[in-house]
Amino acid sequence: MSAPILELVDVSRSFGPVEVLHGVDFALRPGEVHALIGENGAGKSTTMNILAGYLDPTTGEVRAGGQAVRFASSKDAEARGIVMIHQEFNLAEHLTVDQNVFLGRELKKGWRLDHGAMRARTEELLARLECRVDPATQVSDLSVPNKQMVEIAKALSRDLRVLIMDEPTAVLTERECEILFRQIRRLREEGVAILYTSHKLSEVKRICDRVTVLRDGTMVRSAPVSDITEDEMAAAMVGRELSDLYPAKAVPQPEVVLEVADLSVPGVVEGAGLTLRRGEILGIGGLVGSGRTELAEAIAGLRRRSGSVRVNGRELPPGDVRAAMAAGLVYLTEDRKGAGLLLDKGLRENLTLPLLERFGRVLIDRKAEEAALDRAIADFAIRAPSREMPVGNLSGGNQQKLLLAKTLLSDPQVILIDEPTRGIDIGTKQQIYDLIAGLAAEGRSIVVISSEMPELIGLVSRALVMHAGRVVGEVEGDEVNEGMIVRLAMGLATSGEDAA
Amino acid sequence: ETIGISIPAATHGWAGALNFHAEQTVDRLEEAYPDLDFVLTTTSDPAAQVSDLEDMVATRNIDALVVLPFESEPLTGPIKRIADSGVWVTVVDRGLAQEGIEDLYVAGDNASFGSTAGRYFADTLEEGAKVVVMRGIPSTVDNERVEGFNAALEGSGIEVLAMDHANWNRDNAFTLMQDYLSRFPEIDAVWAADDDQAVGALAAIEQAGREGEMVVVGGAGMKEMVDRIRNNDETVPVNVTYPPAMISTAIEMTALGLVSSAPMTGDFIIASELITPENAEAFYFEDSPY
Amino acid sequence: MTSAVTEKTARRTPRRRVDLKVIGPIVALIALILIGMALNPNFLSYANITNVLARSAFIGIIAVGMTFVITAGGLDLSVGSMAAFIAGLMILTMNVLTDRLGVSLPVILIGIAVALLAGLVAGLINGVLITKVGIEAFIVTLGTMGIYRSLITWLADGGTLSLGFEMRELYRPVYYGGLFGVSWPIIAFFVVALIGEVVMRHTAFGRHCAAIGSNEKVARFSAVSVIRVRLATYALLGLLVGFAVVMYVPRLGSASSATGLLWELEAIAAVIIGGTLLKGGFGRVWGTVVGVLILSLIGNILNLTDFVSPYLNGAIQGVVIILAVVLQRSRGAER
Amino acid sequence: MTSAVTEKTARRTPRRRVDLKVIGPIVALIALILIGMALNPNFLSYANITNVLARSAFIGIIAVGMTFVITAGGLDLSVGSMAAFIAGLMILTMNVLTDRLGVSLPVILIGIAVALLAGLVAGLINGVLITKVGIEAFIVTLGTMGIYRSLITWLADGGTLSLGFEMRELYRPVYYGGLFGVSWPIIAFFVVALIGEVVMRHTAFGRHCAAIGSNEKVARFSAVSVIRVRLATYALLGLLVGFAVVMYVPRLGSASSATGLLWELEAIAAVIIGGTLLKGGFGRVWGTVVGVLILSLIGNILNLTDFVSPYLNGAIQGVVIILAVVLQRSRGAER
Ligand SMILES: Nc1ncnc2c1ncn2[C@@H]1O[C@H](COP(=O)(O)OP(=O)(O)OP(=O)(O)O)[C@@H](O)[C@H]1O
Ligand SMILES: Nc1ncnc2c1ncn2[C@@H]1O[C@H](COP(=O)(O)OP(=O)(O)OP(=O)(O)O)[C@@H](O)[C@H]1O
Ligand SMILES: O[C@@H]1[C@@H](O)[C@H](O)OC[C@H]1O
Ligand SMILES: [Mg+2]
Ligand SMILES: [Mg+2]
Repeated sequence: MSAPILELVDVSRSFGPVEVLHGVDFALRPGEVHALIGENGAGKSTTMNILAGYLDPTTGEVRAGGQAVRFASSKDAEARGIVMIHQEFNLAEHLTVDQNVFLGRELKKGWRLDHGAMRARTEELLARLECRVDPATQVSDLSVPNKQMVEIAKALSRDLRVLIMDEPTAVLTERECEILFRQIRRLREEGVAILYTSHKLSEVKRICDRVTVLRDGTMVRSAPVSDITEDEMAAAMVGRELSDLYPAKAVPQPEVVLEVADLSVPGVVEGAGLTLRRGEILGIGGLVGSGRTELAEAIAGLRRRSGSVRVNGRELPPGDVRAAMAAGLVYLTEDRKGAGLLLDKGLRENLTLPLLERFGRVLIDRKAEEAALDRAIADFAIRAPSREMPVGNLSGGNQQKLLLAKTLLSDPQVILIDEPTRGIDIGTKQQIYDLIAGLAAEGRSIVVISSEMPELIGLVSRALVMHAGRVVGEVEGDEVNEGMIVRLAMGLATSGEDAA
Repeated sequence: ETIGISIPAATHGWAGALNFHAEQTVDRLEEAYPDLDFVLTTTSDPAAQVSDLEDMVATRNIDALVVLPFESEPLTGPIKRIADSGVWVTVVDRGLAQEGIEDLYVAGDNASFGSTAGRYFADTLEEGAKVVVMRGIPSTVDNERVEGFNAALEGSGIEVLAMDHANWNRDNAFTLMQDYLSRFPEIDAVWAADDDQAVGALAAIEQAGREGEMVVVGGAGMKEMVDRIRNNDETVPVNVTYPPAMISTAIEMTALGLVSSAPMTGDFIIASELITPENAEAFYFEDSPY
Repeated sequence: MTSAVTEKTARRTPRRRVDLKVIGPIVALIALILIGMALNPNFLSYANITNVLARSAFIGIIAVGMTFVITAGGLDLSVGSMAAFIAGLMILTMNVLTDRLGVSLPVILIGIAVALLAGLVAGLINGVLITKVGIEAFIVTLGTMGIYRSLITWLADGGTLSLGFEMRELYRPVYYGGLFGVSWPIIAFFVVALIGEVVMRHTAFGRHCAAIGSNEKVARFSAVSVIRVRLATYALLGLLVGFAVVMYVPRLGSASSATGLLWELEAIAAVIIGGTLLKGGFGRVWGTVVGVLILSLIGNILNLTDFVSPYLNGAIQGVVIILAVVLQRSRGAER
Repeated sequence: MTSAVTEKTARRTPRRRVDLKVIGPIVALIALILIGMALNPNFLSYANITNVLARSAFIGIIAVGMTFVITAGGLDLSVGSMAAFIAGLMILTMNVLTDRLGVSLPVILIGIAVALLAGLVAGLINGVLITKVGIEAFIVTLGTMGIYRSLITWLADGGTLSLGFEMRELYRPVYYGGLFGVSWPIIAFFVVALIGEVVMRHTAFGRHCAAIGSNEKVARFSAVSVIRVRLATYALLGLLVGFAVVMYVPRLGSASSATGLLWELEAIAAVIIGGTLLKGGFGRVWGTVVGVLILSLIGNILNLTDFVSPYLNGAIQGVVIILAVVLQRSRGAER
């Protein structure tokens, strides 16, 4: 085994009075793909931030090439070829793709920026990632997966020796994941050390050489991937055996609660329709940019649209979120940082924001809010060092759980969930699946948009597939399988009479 | 033929009255002399005034200019160039920094504005009397007046307790007077140096219930003040003139000079007079806005 | 596991940093009061305190409204001119009415109604241009600032609009009178501030303002009517400007183009000194009150002494404003 | 399938919207020019064009610097007072030197050096307080605005500081002279604007300003020296204020407390009218130039005619400022 290129030796880290990493020892080696897994809030991101120079350890040391180092900033780390892709996007929204890729390391001709070269290099990188985004696009106009691809392109444009990726695949569809894995393999062959987190254990099994498990800030296991099964990984993370991941499939009642017909959003969705029955869990599959998010946002009154949306037979006015919410229809966004949570506010303010009128007629009843937060923390197993802390400092998964709690606070009857378990650990995933099944069992109706094929397959008995803004097919029962969905999603097949 | 008029914007009462009189006069003269055209601009700082003058020359082909310089120094050069180009120049109120540029000078006398008030205090107050002073917007006009005032008080044994700027503004004067009243248990006279300031000072004195204790002398002959004087108001015994209507005189004389070719050159100084209960009636103009 | 989590979750963030932010402006205020006491024995006199508080009321009432606008991520540069214009309108209306109704209470009441209504409408105009037409708040209110300033100059024919003498006498007590020795403007200011504080902290509206200022998209996705709340902040500010005018007119009974000059800067400064974030997302009404008092006291103290050339008053104000905020800088250069 | 996706992505930035944003201010400018031509045949005369462009130079040069500050998410309210103070300092220095060195070129050169240096230092002071001490830009520059305004009043003893008469004659050509019939301030303005445009679009500095204004954390994570770049924007602005003063002093030969009044608002308005985002992240120097010209032309056109009472000038300016931006509102109420 080659010598470690980057190591943590007995590293602990505290935020205020709370210690979140306890004496972690950890090493990365050239040409090795190393997975770091653990529950939400276990300390994965913190570990990575320390390795990449974004955080200092409270005690212990970081070693690079065997020598103790202290990175004054991420710039120091980058000078040593250590590059990190963060769990949350780090892109300047006003700038274009190529401007972001080369931010801080612009290519120049003399004193002038070399626009042509940067554009060409970006095009090349994106081509390598099979991402056909125009480098001149402003980042704010990109879809979430494309933003992630830009992040990856940005990292790849560096002189890499160590690549640290914090849940890169959480926001990618399967196709993009495959592209990423190809790049990872290529880099490994070039001798780059790769550290990688994911909550998708099958992925870890497939592409990693070694896996380290963190639990509550302590390293509990580190082994070659070949020596550990997925179930063992899950058990090590959670500290107990996990039963079957997916609950029994819901059985819908005949009554139709949501009826969408001929819905269009100019440029992104065309003539989409769907029906949803009481107690049903309906899936929507598709590739990046197929318009699933826009469809859901339009249904929920968050986008201008044409066409009709009926809840329990009553027509919803377009572009009116409150009316949708009043009718019992809510949408959980895929973009928790940009559209889901107020990162600088505490847990309580975030939880109750959509429903303040429920907490007091004129004055807000703080006690009731606290009680609601207590309930949410218990129901969704939210781990927060403090409930007053800005939620931006919560671990990614805990942010997602809080977002779920917030969306469900209004006790809705129809719930559109966009990427329900994005960034959620396997133990919690199971809880969330149980929760979704439970909601359906209570007679609520749910639409699940997911780019995780197993999730879609495991959870739903009927799924629509979108391609290029249209609903191109519907699969039911046995048809809900990977092959069928992928073929529809890629526009290679059509199915069902009611395909739009 | 065209007459350009450039005056400061109506940023406080006196300047407002100036604007009023200028507009009135223009309306009147346009009717009286159909051949005359007028261009009236108002500005709020010296640089903008220079711009206005440039525009008048470049686009309006003015034959005569009536100007109340926002400040003397910065306007001297630009006005000189206009005068040199053969345009008739009438300067109002604030003189230029160089002699002999203008054809006609119509002005109040700022030094005498200050000394008239100062002399009144020296004559009527006892030795050891205490006076507070409100100054205007920091400017040469204000400096000249205060110099005149100080000079007149010299040797009178009258004590000036404090001098602060109230910027020719009622609200500032009210606040400043409130604070003077808290600070000085004994005040015999207030030189408010401008009638807007006097209005503010009087309101503060009335609020504090210290009417009777002190006299207030403003300046420029605002209608309300003249009215109080002619009614023998104890607190407002006198005032000092500084008529904003001087702009009318200047415009009229300039117009006359243009149409009649009667030479209207020279200095036309309107001395500051003391308004007293005896002569107040002559200074009260019912229709004046000021 | 859940119980361990709850236990962890219950712990609070470290007090230290929060305290500095909270205490900053208060420390500055106390320092000013101590300086005032040291410089002049009359500083703490009933008369002086009353004067300072009463004259703070106009800016104070406006600054409370401005706190909401800024918290929701907006800005309003027009309030000073708006105040002047409304004062002019109110005086004109009352003078016309006096001719018909005589010197009577109804004239005052109608005048007050006109001021409040004009304020509300002016605020709504700003708000509609900003939220519905979608122009930057800075530009809209810079524009209306010029417009109202012009209109008052034009209404007053360049000069001063004055309330008829008898009417003024009747209306005077609204500024100079009071209850139990506390004058009306002080009472009005504190009532407005108190309501403002409660609204900001304990109502959905206040919460929504902070949410919109923090992240407009999150607010929209959380079913907050972003446009309506934003519009309401401008309308509220306009209404409060109208209310401030109702207190202002009885003081000197006049309005001119010099009325309300630079009030917008003073109000915004008070808000920021008080700890509200200029970029929005966090607002503190009581902080604004402290900010207003700090600004008033600086002027008062400078008038009560003559340490320094009066020319330098502005410099001292500038220094104190910066110092007051240095005290509360939290993350410093990190930001 | 891949091709379908690409296609959509390519379609994504609708051209129409971009164009409107770009064209908005230009349309406003052209409209003003047409109005000017219709109102007065002399509008396009050499003299008038020269006058308008030359007097735009001060605000213009400052506004170019302001574009960088705002793009990087900052603000500077002190530029007007700073200009006044620097002008005063420059005049004092030159008067003192004239006594020693006589009326000579070195005096002018030293005066210019003093102005530029003072500007740089003043800008650095703002910048250090904002970036290193970490106080809000609004507060720092509101503070220094008061400080410089006081200092010039104090330097001038409440009156006016004037350059000695002969010195003024020697220095005059810097404003009134020129090259091939184009006067120096016009040349200076366009050179500054051109350099500014190139720096904004074609250098790392410009790019970093936009990145910092867009998302400071992202910039920091991308190894951009946020503090240094921010500091540089304020220093640059200070330097340009100094440079504007170098052009200004020969025009009026004096400085007083009225010098540079409200320049900050005008400069910021020009920047925003030009399409730069007030919250930072995107800046456009040529847009600023258009903004400056629009503001200058409004004043000029109002002087070309006497349609309206001069009292209403401010109202017309306000309306035009709002209209100029209405033209470029992009996402409207959605924003
Ligand atoms: N800046 C901070 N201030 C306070 N607490 C923090 C901060 N950053 C992280 N934490 C806490 O440290 C713990 C570890 O967080 P970390 O982000 O490393 O978890 P993670 O393993 O990456 O989880 P996830 O899978 O959800 O991303 C969490 O409890 C988190 O709330
Ligand atoms: N603000 C926007 N303006 C214009 N086009 C947009 C905007 N946001 C997204 N799009 C485009 O709309 C299409 C649909 O994107 P979206 O990401 O919502 O699809 P999706 O099916 O939800 O995929 P996923 O959720 O997996 O990313 C894409 O082409 C996307 O780039
Ligand atoms: O503006 C000044 C005015 O206020 C004062 O009273 O007299 C002289 C004027 O220049
Ligand atoms: Mg994480
Ligand atoms: Mg999506």
